[in-house]
Amino acid sequence: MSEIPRYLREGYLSVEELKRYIGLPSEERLRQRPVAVPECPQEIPCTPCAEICPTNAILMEHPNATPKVDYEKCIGCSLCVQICPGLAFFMIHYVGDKARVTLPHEILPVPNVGEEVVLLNRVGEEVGKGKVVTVVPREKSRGDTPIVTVEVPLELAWDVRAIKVVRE
Amino acid sequence: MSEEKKIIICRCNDVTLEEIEALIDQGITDIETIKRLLRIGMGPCQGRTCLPMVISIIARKTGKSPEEIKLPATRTPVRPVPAGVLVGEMNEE
Amino acid sequence: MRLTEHPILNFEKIRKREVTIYFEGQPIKAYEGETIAMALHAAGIRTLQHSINKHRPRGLFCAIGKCSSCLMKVNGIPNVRTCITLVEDGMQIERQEEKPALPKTTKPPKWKEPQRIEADVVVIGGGPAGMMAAINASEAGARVVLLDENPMLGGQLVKQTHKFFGKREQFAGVRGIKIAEILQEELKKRNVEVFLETSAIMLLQDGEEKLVVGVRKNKELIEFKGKTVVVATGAMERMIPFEGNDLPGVYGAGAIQTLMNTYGVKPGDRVLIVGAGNVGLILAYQLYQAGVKVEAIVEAMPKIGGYFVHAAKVRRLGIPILTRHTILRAEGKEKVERAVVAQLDENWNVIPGTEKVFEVDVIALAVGLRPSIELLHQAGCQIKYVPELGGHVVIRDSRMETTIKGIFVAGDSAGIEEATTAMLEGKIAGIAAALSAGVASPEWLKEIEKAQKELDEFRSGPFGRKVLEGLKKVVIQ
Amino acid sequence: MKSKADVVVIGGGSTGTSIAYYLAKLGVDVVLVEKSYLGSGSTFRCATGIRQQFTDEANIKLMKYSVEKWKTLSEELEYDINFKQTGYLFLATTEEEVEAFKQNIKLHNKFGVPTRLITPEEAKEIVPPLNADEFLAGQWNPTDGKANPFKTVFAFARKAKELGAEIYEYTEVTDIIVENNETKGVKTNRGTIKADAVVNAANAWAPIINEMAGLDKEFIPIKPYKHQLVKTEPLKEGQIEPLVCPPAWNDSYLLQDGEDGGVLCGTGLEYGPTYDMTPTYDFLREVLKWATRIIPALKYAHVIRQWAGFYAKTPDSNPAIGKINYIDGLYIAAGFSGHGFMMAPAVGEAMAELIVKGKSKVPLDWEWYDPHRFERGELRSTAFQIG
Repeated sequence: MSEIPRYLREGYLSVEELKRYIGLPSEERLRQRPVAVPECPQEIPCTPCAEICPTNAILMEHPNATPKVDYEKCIGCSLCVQICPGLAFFMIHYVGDKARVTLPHEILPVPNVGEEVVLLNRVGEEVGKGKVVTVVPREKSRGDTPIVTVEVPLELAWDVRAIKVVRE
Repeated sequence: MSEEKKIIICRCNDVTLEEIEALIDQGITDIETIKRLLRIGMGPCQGRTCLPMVISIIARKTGKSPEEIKLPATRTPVRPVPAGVLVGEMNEE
Repeated sequence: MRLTEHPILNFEKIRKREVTIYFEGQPIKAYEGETIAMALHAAGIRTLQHSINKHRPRGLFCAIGKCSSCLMKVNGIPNVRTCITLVEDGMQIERQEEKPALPKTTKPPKWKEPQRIEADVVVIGGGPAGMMAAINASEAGARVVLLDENPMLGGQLVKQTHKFFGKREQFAGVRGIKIAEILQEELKKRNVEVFLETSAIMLLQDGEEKLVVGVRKNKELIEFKGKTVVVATGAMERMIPFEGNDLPGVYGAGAIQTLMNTYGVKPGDRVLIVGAGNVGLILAYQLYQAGVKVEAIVEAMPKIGGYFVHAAKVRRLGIPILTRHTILRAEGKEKVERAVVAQLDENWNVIPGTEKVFEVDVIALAVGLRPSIELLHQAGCQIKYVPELGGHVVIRDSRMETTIKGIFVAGDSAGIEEATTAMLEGKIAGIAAALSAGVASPEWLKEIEKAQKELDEFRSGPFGRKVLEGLKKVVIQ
Repeated sequence: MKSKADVVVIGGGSTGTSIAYYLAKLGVDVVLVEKSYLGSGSTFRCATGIRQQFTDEANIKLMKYSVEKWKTLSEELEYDINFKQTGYLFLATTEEEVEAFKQNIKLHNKFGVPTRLITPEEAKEIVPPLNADEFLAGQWNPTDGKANPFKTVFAFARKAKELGAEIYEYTEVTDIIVENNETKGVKTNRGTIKADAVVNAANAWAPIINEMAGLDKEFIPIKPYKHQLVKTEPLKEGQIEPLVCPPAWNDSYLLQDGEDGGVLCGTGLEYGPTYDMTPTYDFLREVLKWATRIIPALKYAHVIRQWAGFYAKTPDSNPAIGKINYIDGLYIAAGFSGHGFMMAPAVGEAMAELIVKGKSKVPLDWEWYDPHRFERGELRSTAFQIG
């Protein structure tokens, strides 16, 4: 029983596991422009990300393989984030002392650009507030899933994976 | 056994886990006999909800594997149908 | 309480004209297109009957007409399945507190020969497998008729708001409800005659052909004659034994999806989900989307059963997943008010003192599905108990033909798997049924082989291993 | 499994288990073998009815005695078999039938069976949802009744085992050991059991057992005919408690199950001879056509189940009960043509006493039911049969 990976017991990837199983882009690449990072460690029969990537940056040996992103080839267009059935793709972009996290948001309400939203970490704990930088609404999203880019403190770039929109 | 303690297995006839296990303890382990004595799977759902549970209870109590326990026959009609509909026209008042 | 706004769904097409039904004499608002049980639930009515022997309160459980928990007296007629019977203006609904008396009448019914529909292939079940079978059989040249006992086509698809996995040509990245619409369009393009609200009650050999006896709207007998039949009757939520498991408020996960995603009715306020397989995880996310609080998901196994990505989706919304936990009992007067869970040790025994109480009004059972094989079993098809495929399934060949020549099976009724595989099996069964009916040319065999290859590929990953083990026990050459 | 006993009973239905019980009660070392589960032949498929209303002296007297036994059986077996005297109500649709009813009633009363002629209005009081206008008169006996077949077989078997009998299910007889015209025991799929006496209580399969003993299959020409039943969902008790039957309407009948109130409906549509037990669509519609004409309100009741069972019929629909003269130690109680369950208590006691003492005080007319009557071409008057 012990060989069950921690993320399958807990239901979420720790940052350490993200590094071990997925591998992170270099800081230099993270500074250039947004880059797609797949939090998809499990072999499941699913290929839409590889099929939609305009620069073939997402490699899959066979339909059950885990997606491997060639961070250099990735142009940060966020189509993979929009199409992913598992809502498991995110984009990260370091800008100054902030990080911009692009995440799928299939919850109402969808925030507006400039709105301040509550940042949630991988287990849904509130870890601060962040400003919404861009929003791809449902109609424009290739996967019918709204995409939100939110600004977070640099040190939370690898923790914030969801947001909560709170309006009085 | 307080009223509250009952675990319902067959919802159509309110047959509990305790009643099934008691019968098995008396040596009655054939699903066809258990089904008829306790009236399991004889209600409107015809055993859809309860028979799989009964099979696993018998398997657990007797050590038999579920494969060895034959699923009781499925009889027509496989959905409840008003008798008048089967005759033809309900001929409402 | 009806949902009005939803991130994915809009409920206008369900809520047609507003009507009034009467529950124990009290007027209740409802919409044409809703079923009785859904309208009652929206009005806050959870207890639909008291059981005939021990007068225990009972409410919705499966919501797809397969169990017996929603039986009520409608317009004087006892034991009507209110979860699949559409509302009509002025309907009188009464709870059954004991075994019903026969209504008063003096007029016997009239003998009438039922309507008879002739076709090459009769498809029973209009979910993903059934629709694909009908589309492909008709494409291959067969006259096809399709019947489904629900008021709408799509089976489970119409409740699946998430996007599908698999490859692009298998609708990957498309939402389940959208796939249902696409398939329905395809059906319309080919003149496949569709009979909704029609339950198949018998499947018989009739000389060289098959006879499917159907009942429409619980009012009218219809005989469907076909050279071959495809049974795609899907699956049903498994029930597990725990104290209070028959209380109103304990639902199969599918029932909650029906309430919430098909009819836009809020299931409740606080939910405990039992089972962290794909169904339980997806349901948790869907509940959050509908604004319903999910207190926790409990899973007896030491790990997540479904796809990890579905788990991560809900963890980052703050929904805890308690592995190595199970439900001990549901408590409440007349309906669920609390759920008591406890931790399990390695050999599945409850660890004393680890009991936890959740204040919930809904308990969703997502502990696995069981193939619905009644028609196949009744028709004499050989069956076998295969745990990897969800329970008793029929023996069949690689073209989905059962041990009774001319009877084919596809989708969850052949073995619990994904909608993607259900559609591929539907395609295979539909074409094979057309071939067996002698109306399709042999070059359609290529299409079958293509679908078989796609199935093998889909099942080649770790998640497919269990299914492949199961299939070895039931697929004969 | 025991390899030796005084008597081996073949067949685990109501007849077999009753014989085994009464033999054990007389201190006999008895073994019963059943090829499937107890009651799986005809008993668990029957319509639960128990009646004295026949048209011949032998059956009336036997059944009068049997009903007396049914009344105390729960006590005797220390298990509630749910016997209820809710009566049988035959209904006439023509004047000729009314006349025939009057004759029957005279015969019944002669042997102490309190049948009487009643008006349609009285019939409606007894069965409120009855379509009384269609009938001219009723042949009503309140002392007929019904019981739970499952509990009856279980109770007989349980008490028999308590008294020392052995009962083996899923044990199929493959041969009868006969040496110089004497039974020596039986061979089964689980071994051989030596015994001085063998009782053939295999009903529809009785001819096959006879053949194993070296007799001609047609010596006692029992043929299995497929009869069927449908059942509705559970309904409130007290609506159709008696068995109601207008014989002219193709022997159709119906009654509420004494256990859950669901209405059992049968009709005379018969298939066979055949061992096939598949229920038919034609029957499902035909039986309900009659049932909803007898009780119109039944049109609203949901039918939830349909099944088939045997009438193991002899040419005169009377069973073959007694000794087989050609083979010492071979007995038979089979061919009950749909009446086995109701006769079981009386037949069980009679057969046990016959085997142990060579005669019995049970008012069973051994001449009427003589198994050898067929080879002598002496048929009895056909037993009054319904459904």
